[in-house]
Amino acid sequence: MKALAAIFARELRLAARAKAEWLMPPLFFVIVVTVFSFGTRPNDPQLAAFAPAVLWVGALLAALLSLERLYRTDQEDGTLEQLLVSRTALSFAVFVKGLAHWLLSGLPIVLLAAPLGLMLGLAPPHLGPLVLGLALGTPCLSFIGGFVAALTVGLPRGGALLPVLVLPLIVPVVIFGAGSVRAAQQGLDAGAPLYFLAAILTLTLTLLPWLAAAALRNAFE
Amino acid sequence: MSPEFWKMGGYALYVWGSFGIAAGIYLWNLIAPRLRRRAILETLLDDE
Amino acid sequence: MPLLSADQLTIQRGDRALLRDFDLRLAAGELLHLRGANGIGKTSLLETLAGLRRPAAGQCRLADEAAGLHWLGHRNGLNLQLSAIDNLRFWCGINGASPAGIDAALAGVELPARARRRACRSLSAGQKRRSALARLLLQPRPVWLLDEPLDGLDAGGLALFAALTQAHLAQGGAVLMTSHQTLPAPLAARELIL
Amino acid sequence: MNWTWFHRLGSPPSFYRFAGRLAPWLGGLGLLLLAYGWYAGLVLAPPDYQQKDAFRIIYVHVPAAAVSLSLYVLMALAGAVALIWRMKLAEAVMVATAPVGASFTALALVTGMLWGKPMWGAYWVWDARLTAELVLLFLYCGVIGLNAAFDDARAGARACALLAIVGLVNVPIVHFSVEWWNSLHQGSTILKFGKPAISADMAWPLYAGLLATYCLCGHAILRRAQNELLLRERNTRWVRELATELGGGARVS
Repeated sequence: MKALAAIFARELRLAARAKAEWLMPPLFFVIVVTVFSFGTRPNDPQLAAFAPAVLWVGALLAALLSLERLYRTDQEDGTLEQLLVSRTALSFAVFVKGLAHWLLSGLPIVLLAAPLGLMLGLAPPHLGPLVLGLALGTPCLSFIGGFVAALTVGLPRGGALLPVLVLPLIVPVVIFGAGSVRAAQQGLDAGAPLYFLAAILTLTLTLLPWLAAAALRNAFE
Repeated sequence: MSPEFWKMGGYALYVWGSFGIAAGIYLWNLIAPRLRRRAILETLLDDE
Repeated sequence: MPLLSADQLTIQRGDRALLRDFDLRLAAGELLHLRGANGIGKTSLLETLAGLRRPAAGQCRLADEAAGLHWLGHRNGLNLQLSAIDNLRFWCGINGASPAGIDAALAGVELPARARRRACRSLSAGQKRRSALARLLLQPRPVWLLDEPLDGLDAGGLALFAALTQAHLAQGGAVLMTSHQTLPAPLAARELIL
Repeated sequence: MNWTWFHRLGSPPSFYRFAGRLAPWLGGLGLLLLAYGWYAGLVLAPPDYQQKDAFRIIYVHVPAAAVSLSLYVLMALAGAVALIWRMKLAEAVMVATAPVGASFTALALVTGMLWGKPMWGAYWVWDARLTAELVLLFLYCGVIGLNAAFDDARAGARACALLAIVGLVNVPIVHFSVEWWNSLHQGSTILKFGKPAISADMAWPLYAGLLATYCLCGHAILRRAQNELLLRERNTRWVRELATELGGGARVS
């Protein structure tokens, strides 16, 4: 357990040291959403209909930004090989790193979603499913993205491959996430898709760290 | 074949298009391994 | 009972067999110097012994699995954004050692106090190598596997390395190392040519 | 149940010879069945009372769609075997299956679109099956792309195995989420495309086409697996002998 606390503390210290690294994704999220509004007529009523899609794709792109460096620096400076030698449970280490990544890049997006939703013309009652959906969805982005980052950690051109590999795995998350807001907009029950999203989240949290650990070990051989 | 047959009830483009592309893909799956095999054998012989 | 033993190891890179049916015994108090041309497979052998790489055949065993081993590769295992102290505190957390020994370890490798607090990216190669060597002192482990540990060390560093190694051997530890330089004076090593 | 045949088959040289003997038969049988299937489908089968002759696209679309999914399952299973037992043969089969599966997924998509135009009036309708097929194509491209990015074939195969397994878990989730997403879409398609009532003489060409496609996929996978084995075992004696014996003339053995 102390080992996991050590990893977590290090991630936070690293973030504190290199502030730009984790301030960039939320900033990017805001910019993407704002640029979308420039794409349509000023206060276009249509924008509210597209708000869920815009916000969710923005969250996905913001998460992808910081995923590439998740394991690359550790691999390059030798920390990864020391972790492998130290026999700490790698899957727990991966879980903690995923959690740290979510805290630093996923959580700010969840907090920013409500104001941005209003900016896009979302009606206040629809903000609930939006924020709850993102709260359940962004950890999936971090862990599924983390798994793919572990798969491509050793590759020189891995960076370009990461989004392509993440996309198909993320489709259900985006469908249920954006879908719950759209269901709310159509007066349907927004709860059902959120339950599916929660199911995907539990599957992701339990299955992927173990597979990501295997991927990290494999990337080293 | 009667000219009527080729028109496929007005859907000639779609039916013959589908079968044409399908033939292409089946052929590719038959030929591509052979070409790759020849390329591999050449690299193996160069290594000799 | 050898501290580390390997039987019929076969190590492959891609589909090329680097080593075939390789046996090794590392006894307590022994310093083994692995020599061989570049690309012969020295690093791969060390990585396999350290458990980082799975051998194609054969297996290696540690006398005391619980104690584990120290591995020092070409890469120092230091995050360049953090200071030497932060890095070592992290490794104490991972290995379950008490952080109290950090200053003593850094003093042991003669890293100036000011340098201990600066981010590692601003340290010289030799200072980074010394900080990496300090990690070995944090927690006593019988077997040391060192890949080119002398890289970047100046004369003082070499003497320091000799002293640390002799102290470790005196306490019944064992060291298996590779180096293209000749070992510093007092060290007497059994040579093993690959 | 002695496992010797499994281990014997597992050794690359014997699998290579086994594939060399089986592949031509599969290829020949496949082509014959395909010829019958397409001929019967295009000429013998009566036009559908609703869709007239456009329904004949079923004879290429359905086999491709069926094969696209089963090859993904085969690829993921081969990947799992490669991961657990570190069998070179399983890695070769997995890497061999990816491009074949991807090509038939693409075929299923294109024929689906060509079928959609006359039936639904638009090339691309976000129909649940077509969308799931599209995501499946992305999964295939991901595996092929990942394998191409690795220099070391064995590490690459294991990474692809992991991705294929996660992808396999993802396929049913995608199918379900796309179904749900489609149901949420109020105005559903103009003509909900149901399974046409197939009379016997319409069905035979379909079964023939299906079997033909499986045989031809088997042929392509065995041939590609041979290629992968040649690459992975290029430093072994049996491959050197084979290469010199063939003298690079690529006479198919």
